Amino acid sequence: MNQREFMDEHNHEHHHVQERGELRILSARAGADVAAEAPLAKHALDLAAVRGKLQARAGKQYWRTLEELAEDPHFTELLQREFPRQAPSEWDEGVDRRDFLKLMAASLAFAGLSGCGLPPRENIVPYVKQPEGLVLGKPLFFATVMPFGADAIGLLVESHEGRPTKIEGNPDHPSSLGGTNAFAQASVLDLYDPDRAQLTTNFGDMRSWSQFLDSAQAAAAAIKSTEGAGFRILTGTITSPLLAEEIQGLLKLYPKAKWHQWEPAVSDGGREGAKLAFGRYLNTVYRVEKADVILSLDSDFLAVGPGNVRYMKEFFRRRKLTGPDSEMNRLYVVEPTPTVTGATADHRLPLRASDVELFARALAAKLGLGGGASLPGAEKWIAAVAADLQKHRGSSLVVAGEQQGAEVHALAHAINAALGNSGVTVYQTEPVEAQPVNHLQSITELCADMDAGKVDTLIIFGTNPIYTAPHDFDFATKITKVRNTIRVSTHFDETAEYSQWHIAESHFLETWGDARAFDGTLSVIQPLIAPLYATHSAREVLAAFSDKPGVSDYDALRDRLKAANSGADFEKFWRKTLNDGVVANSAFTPVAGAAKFSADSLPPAKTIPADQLEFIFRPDPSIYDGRFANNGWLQELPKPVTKLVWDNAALVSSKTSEKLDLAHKAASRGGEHGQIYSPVVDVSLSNSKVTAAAWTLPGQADGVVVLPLGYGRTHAGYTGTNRGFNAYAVRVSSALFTATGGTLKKTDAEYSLACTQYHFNMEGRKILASGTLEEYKKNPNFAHEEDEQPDKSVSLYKPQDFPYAPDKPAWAMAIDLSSCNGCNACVVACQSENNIPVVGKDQVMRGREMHWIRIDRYYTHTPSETDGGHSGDPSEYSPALDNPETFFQPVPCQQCENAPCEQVCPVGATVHSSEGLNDMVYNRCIGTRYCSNNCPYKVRRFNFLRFQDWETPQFKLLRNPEVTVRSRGVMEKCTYCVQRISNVRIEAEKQNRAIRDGEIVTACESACPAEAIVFGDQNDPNSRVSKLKAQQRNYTILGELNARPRTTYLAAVRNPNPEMEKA
Amino acid sequence: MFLVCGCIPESFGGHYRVTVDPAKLLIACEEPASAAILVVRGGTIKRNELMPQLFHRSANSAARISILAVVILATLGLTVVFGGVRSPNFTNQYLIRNQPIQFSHKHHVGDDGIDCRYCHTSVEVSATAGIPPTRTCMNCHSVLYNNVGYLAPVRESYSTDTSIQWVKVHRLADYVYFNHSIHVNKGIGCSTCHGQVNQMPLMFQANTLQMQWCLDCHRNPEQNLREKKDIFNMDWKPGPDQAEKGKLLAAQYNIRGVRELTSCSTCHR
Amino acid sequence: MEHHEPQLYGVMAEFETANQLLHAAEKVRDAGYKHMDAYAPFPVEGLTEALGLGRNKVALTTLLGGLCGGLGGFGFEYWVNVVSYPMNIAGRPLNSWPAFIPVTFELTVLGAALSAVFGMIAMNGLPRPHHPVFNIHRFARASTDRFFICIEATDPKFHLADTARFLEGLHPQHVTEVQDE
Amino acid sequence: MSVAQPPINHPEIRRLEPVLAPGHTYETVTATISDVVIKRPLGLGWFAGFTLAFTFLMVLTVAVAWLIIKGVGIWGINVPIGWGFAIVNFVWWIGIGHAGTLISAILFLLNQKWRTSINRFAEAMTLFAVACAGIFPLIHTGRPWMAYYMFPYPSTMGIWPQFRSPLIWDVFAVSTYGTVSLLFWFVGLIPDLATLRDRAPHKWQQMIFGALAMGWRGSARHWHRYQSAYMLLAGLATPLVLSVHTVVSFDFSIAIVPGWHTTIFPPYFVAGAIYSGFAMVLTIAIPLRKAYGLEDFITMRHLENMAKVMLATGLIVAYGYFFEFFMAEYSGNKFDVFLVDQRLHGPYSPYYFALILCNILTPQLLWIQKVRRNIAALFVMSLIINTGMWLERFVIVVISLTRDFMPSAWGRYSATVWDYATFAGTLGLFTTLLFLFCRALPAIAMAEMRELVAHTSKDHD
Repeated sequence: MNQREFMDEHNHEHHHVQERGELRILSARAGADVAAEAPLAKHALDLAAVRGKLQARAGKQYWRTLEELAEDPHFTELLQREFPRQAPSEWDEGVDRRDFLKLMAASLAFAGLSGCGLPPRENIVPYVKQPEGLVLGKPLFFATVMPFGADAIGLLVESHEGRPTKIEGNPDHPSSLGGTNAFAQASVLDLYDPDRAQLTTNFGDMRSWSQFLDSAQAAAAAIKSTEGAGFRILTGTITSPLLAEEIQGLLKLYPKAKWHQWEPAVSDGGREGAKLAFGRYLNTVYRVEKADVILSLDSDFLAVGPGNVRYMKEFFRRRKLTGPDSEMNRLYVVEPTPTVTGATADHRLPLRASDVELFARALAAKLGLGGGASLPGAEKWIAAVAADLQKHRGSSLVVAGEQQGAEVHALAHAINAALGNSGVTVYQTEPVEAQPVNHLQSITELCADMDAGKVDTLIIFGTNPIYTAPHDFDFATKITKVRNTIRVSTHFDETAEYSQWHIAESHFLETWGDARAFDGTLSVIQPLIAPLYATHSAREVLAAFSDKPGVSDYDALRDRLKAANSGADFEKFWRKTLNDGVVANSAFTPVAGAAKFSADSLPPAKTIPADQLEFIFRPDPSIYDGRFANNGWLQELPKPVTKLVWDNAALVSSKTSEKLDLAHKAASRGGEHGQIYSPVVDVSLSNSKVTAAAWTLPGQADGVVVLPLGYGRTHAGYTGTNRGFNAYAVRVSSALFTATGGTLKKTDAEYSLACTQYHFNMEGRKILASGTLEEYKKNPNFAHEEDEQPDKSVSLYKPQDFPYAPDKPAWAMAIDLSSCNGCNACVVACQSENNIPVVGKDQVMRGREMHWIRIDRYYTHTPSETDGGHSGDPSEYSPALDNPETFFQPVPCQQCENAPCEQVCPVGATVHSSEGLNDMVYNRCIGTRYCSNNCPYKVRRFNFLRFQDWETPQFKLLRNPEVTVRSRGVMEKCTYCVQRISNVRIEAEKQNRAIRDGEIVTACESACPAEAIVFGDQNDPNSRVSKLKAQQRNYTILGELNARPRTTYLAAVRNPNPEMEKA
Repeated sequence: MFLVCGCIPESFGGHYRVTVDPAKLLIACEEPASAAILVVRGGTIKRNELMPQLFHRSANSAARISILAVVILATLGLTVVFGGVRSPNFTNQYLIRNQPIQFSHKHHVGDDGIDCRYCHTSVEVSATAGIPPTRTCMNCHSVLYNNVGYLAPVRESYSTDTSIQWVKVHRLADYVYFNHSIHVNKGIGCSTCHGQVNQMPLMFQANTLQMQWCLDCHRNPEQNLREKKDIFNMDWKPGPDQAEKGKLLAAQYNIRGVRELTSCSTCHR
Repeated sequence: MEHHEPQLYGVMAEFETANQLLHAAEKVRDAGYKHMDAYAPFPVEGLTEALGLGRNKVALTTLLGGLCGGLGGFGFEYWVNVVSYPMNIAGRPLNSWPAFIPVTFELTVLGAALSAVFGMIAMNGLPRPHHPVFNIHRFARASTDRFFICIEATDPKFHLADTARFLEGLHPQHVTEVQDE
Repeated sequence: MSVAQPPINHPEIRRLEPVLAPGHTYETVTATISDVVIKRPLGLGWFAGFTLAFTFLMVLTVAVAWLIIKGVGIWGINVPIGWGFAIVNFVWWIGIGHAGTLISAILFLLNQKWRTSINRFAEAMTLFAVACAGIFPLIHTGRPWMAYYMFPYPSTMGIWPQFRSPLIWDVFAVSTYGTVSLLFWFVGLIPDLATLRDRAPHKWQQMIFGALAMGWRGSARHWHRYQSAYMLLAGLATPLVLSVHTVVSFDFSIAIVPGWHTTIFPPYFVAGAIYSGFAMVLTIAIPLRKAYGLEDFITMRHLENMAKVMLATGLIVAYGYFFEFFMAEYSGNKFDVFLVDQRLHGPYSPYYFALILCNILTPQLLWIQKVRRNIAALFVMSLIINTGMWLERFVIVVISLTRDFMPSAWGRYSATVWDYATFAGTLGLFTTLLFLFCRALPAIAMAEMRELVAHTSKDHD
């Protein structure tokens, strides 16, 4: 390994630091200067410690040390295999090295937790030159964006001494408005994923970056000679102008070169639909907040797809109720399988994916857009919807789903146009994709060329074709015909296996770059940390083939922006951009021209015979198309509707399940929340076969089988490899999203699935209150009918026995159930903020998941067991489950004033603070679990084993230093983010002022895109939380227990269409 | 008489051999009748066939002493344990650690009178007081003592851009979240916890840093409150009027009540 | 080991049955002897009265022990919860006396039981593994099936011969006089 | 006695059946009992039994070691079922530990002669059961090495145990109970130790027993204080023994979990304790009297009396079960109603029906005199009842937790191999101690037997 070059690399880096050394800081979330210096900070600070832990070996830069280490096979082996990954080893593996290591490490750790034994000798490692603006012990926030498909979510990233630890939404960014989603929240874990590729390799042998540069330049010469014939680039959807410019540059340089794109989970329907409607590719943007009536044609626009976070904000802002006189928007959803959007709907119609088009045609016909189609069985529904849409001309909105075909999108455009919504609730812009193409065509061409041996050099990044390409393309064999494949990816994945070169790609928190959001807004991606390993950005790789290689991303980006913003004081603009996280008013302007399109022009729709099963492919709600497969937080994140973790399953409707006898049953281990035995089915589809576990899903359209994408990966890493089944294996180019002619055969095998909530029935208890807007207007107090809540004044104790000073803050939380659609952002945010460990599938099956906030999913209109109705077991068939109303309820610690848990703790490890917090003191806890038994809400979580990973160095960087890392044998639970409370309180006290409302924001609250969670001081009558609690909808779960929770809920209110009720 | 006398030795003699009391013997002799009876029914008073006791007489005292010993040892043991965990051996109080550079606070603070905040810059704003970067040392030592041997590590650190690795002296457990700034801002001076640093040639931990010690102040902060100007004054000592002065300051700083200050989440998260 | 000067401890008579012992004891008492003791393999009903022994102090000790335990227990609980570290636990009053009762009760019993047993042992002058009566080898049966009565030399009325003769009059199995070796 | 001798087949005969077979003298009773300890050589049977028991004891040590290494996660517990076998076993053992003190104390106060020949080993059994029980509260904690936090000691943290928690009450109740039982047992032993001292053939035996006897010489004065102390202890132990299981029942009844939060618990826990206690006494007495020829001392009358006590307490327990249902339905509390319904229809109903069979139905056979007087039947019955009482605790602890307030958080419990190993291990500990006891100390109180001889002889003359 040539070390000089690495030194050069480093000096290069260093050089930027110097030249920006003098810049002043603008605000708390200061600009790039600090950001770029942070790396130095972390080299000096954390990694030194990490290295120390790794082994006593002095070095300068982490990655340089790593290079040295990498040559030591033992160490590589250690780093790759021995260290536990996010999921801990199961207990029944026998005593291995790590158990003894645990024994020792544990004793140390416990010295920490228990306060017994002498403290180990610790070193203080100060900076050599402390970065400007960095105050030790104070986190800094930097604005950046996370590129995702045809969107980029604006983020503020919390950094502790140069370690990004927590993702927050950027209020100034149009795609976030302060909210985030689970993917964004979990992205910080990807940064520290120990399975990330750490160096450049050629056929698996380690190469230095310079060696790659040399070979690239050599290749470039050859390519030039052929004008780039045989030079291909395959990417995912790209919205980054910088990256696009680089590619375009190459295409200019090599005229015969080609750029292909492949995004597996999104259909071309959107693009082609726009083409049908407007004659060319256009980007569609919704103004959800302006819509009174929304119809979703199989669109999960609240959870995935461009702008989902923004749309969620806007959508739920229209559903906030301040009193009986306030109004709500209305959402109709037509979909084959329940999504969070569907679960939020006021009216939901389960239809087979193929029937959604029929529905659209029928609706269009009803609205007089020609094409006399009709959908038997749904006329009433369609009539009601049509009427409602008509009634709200100009304030209604029809949204077509990402997985639906061009026709549906075109019809949606047409209907919107016809209803006069265009320009009001929806508008078109130039595509945000740098180069919109038909992805299917694009990859088909590539495969053809590869097969014909026309491809000589292939660069692949941003997509994983070996895993995701339609299996009829047989990408794997064809790629072998390419002489030189360069794979750029964060992990050494399936595609990397088939590539000559693998360039370890930098995480977006490590690189400079840019990206456009769903509405075209341009944002700068600024790094929070220098690359942890010898990684590089895709742009650098492309540049390596250009005529001016080695230009750093930083320079390239600044040059590009300079060019784009000539004239204005660039440095000022630059700092403002970095500070705000967006390039001011860079959003695309709406393009004129309504849809010139009539339903008549459509070819007759192809219909599927009712007796045939329809197989549909959908991105997994947790790990999307597989790109997050190695992210433990997302793997262990209960999927919003099914509540499954660590696996995907072939989802079938209750009827189908009954027909094919696919009922699953709770195991005696964990049971209702834990291990579920589900029958294994053979899916034979398009001349291919895959074996999957079946899962009966209430609310699924009959005859539909959902095959979630993203699982069954073979090279994802320790966490993601060989989980679930690979749906891509039965996915062919002719039927990318909807396939028929397949069969589902039950085998006698059984498979264990981990499910965190099996029972969906409230058993007639006062847990989740819900009603319709009508009911609410009639009786605003409906949530308190048959309330058994005892009067607060009724108590054996004298009032002065309750020591809550009225002039001091009393922390409380209100959760508006009307606004929760179970999107899971809060769950991951909490996990990230509070150092919550991942426990692995086996432990979840034992009922030991650790999430401090869980989201309970309930189906209503299923009478409880006591009144002889449904038992609450989803595998039992009941007509009530064909299309149940679904509700979500986030349950953090309820912070009861009369906390049942406190009374029974023998050591006083959980007691009340003066501000009414139910404090949990880990270091006092001895783990009797009595508190958990006595907690009626079961929000306490116990470290049954050593779930925390104390060895893996990367995770040490990930952790939030503000929160104790719990170890084995200790109870833990939600603390209302007491660390945030303390920090704000301290600042306020220093300024001798009261804490302002909204100054303290809990992790879940700040992550929630729906603003469903509100935290504050209930002693302050003007606080948001007090106002919410003052509403009549406000109620407490199981109030009759008189635990007096500080966390209360606002009854869910839906706004169904009275006409529809009649229908 | 003779008979009587005669029979004395055989029937009594041996018998009285050991303990014979002439007086009693005389009495016995004087009463031939009784003696006769004794003789006639001789042997009914059995000679005491001596059998050795299972335990020697000393066993009695031994038993009592051993009981006493157990009691004493138990008390002693407990005293040692509970005293021990409070002793410097356990708390590392007064323990001087071997540092890469024998930095003297006495010299810098006491003699040169450098303000604490010159090095510990973040003490007023952040949880951590902050250990100065090498650059801070070099501010002076690029000029002063810029070639003395014992400062070589500093220069080396600066030139090679590697941190000086100090050994931690004041170590709180990981689950304790102490915040310097709030204490300094609310009238608790450095020396209250760190002792008179200006008289420490080498740094050591002046207090136990045990929870009990923290509570002593959190339950009664008045005893340690000082005016703003004295916060960084190493020689400050509570005056005779501290009691009422403390109350005034507490009001002025509006220190939170004991209940707030002794809530678990004040220090633990 | 120092040689111990042997002295007379008393005269001891051995009986076959508890009733004989009982009657003997009454006679001894009536004869005005004070310093005497009876030995039996089990508690013989009425023997105490027969020997004219007064009431013992075990009950009193037990009472005191119980009081200390109980008061101490509750006092401690009160101090911990109200004085030492008052904390709001489950919104209950600091002095949740009903919750303190079980521990108070247990400590009462513990205190009483300990003082009863150890009081009894102490007042009996135990442990005392060495004792003059063990000098008589027949005394080994005192723990099985023989009953003894012993008039001690310290008794003002003690006169070896007379006492011996007196005991003889009670028709014992044997009369032995006991040396304190 | 003046009453005419009734005909031999007259039922009165049974009433007159002696608690001690006729013809025994002080010497014979003493010899029979003490010889087991000081003369009789260790038989093959004893070795076989002891080895088996000891093997199980080793299983316990392994199970506990693994527990310390890995954590309580090796058990089947989870959220919501935070307590599993550990607490079930704890309650079961404590319950068994009730018979001894009860027999010694309460029957003593009631002046029941038949207690005499069973109280000694019943007390021993109590101690060993409490020892087994005591293990669990310690090891079931997540951090056993921190368990000392539960004791009030002057910590450097300035904090104390939380006296509102039933677990702390447990700490005091169980330790007090252990201590008092030990004292009671030892006080009873003192005269017997003296006897052994005086009868032991070997010097070393004499020395050991002599040291333990503390120089007891059967002085009338000593007997006087001894009896007062013993009587007082009995008086103290009686409320204590009742309080212990009451406190244990508080662990549940203080909590709000449906199925735990009921006022019927204290009485019916105590009854259950006595129930299982007597069952265990029978389980031990029957083989013991056979093995060491103690039929003369542990007579049919004893066995039958114990059977009667079991029948009585069994009925109290049945009453308790009934009232759990009645109160639930009567109160109409939806959680309680649901819970009792779960016991019948829930996933764990088989356990509940097994419990009813073992604890309520089978023991009704004891109404039949033939069964009461059939040793084999009694032995089997005692085993069935022990099982039943274990199941009762399982039903209470586990079923109540599986389905409490939040249906979304419902779970199920299945024990792992380590749960079973730990339980079997404590059985090993218990039996090991018993085996050692019956050869190291007199299994029957000799002094009291002699007293009995005196009395019976009085009756006869």
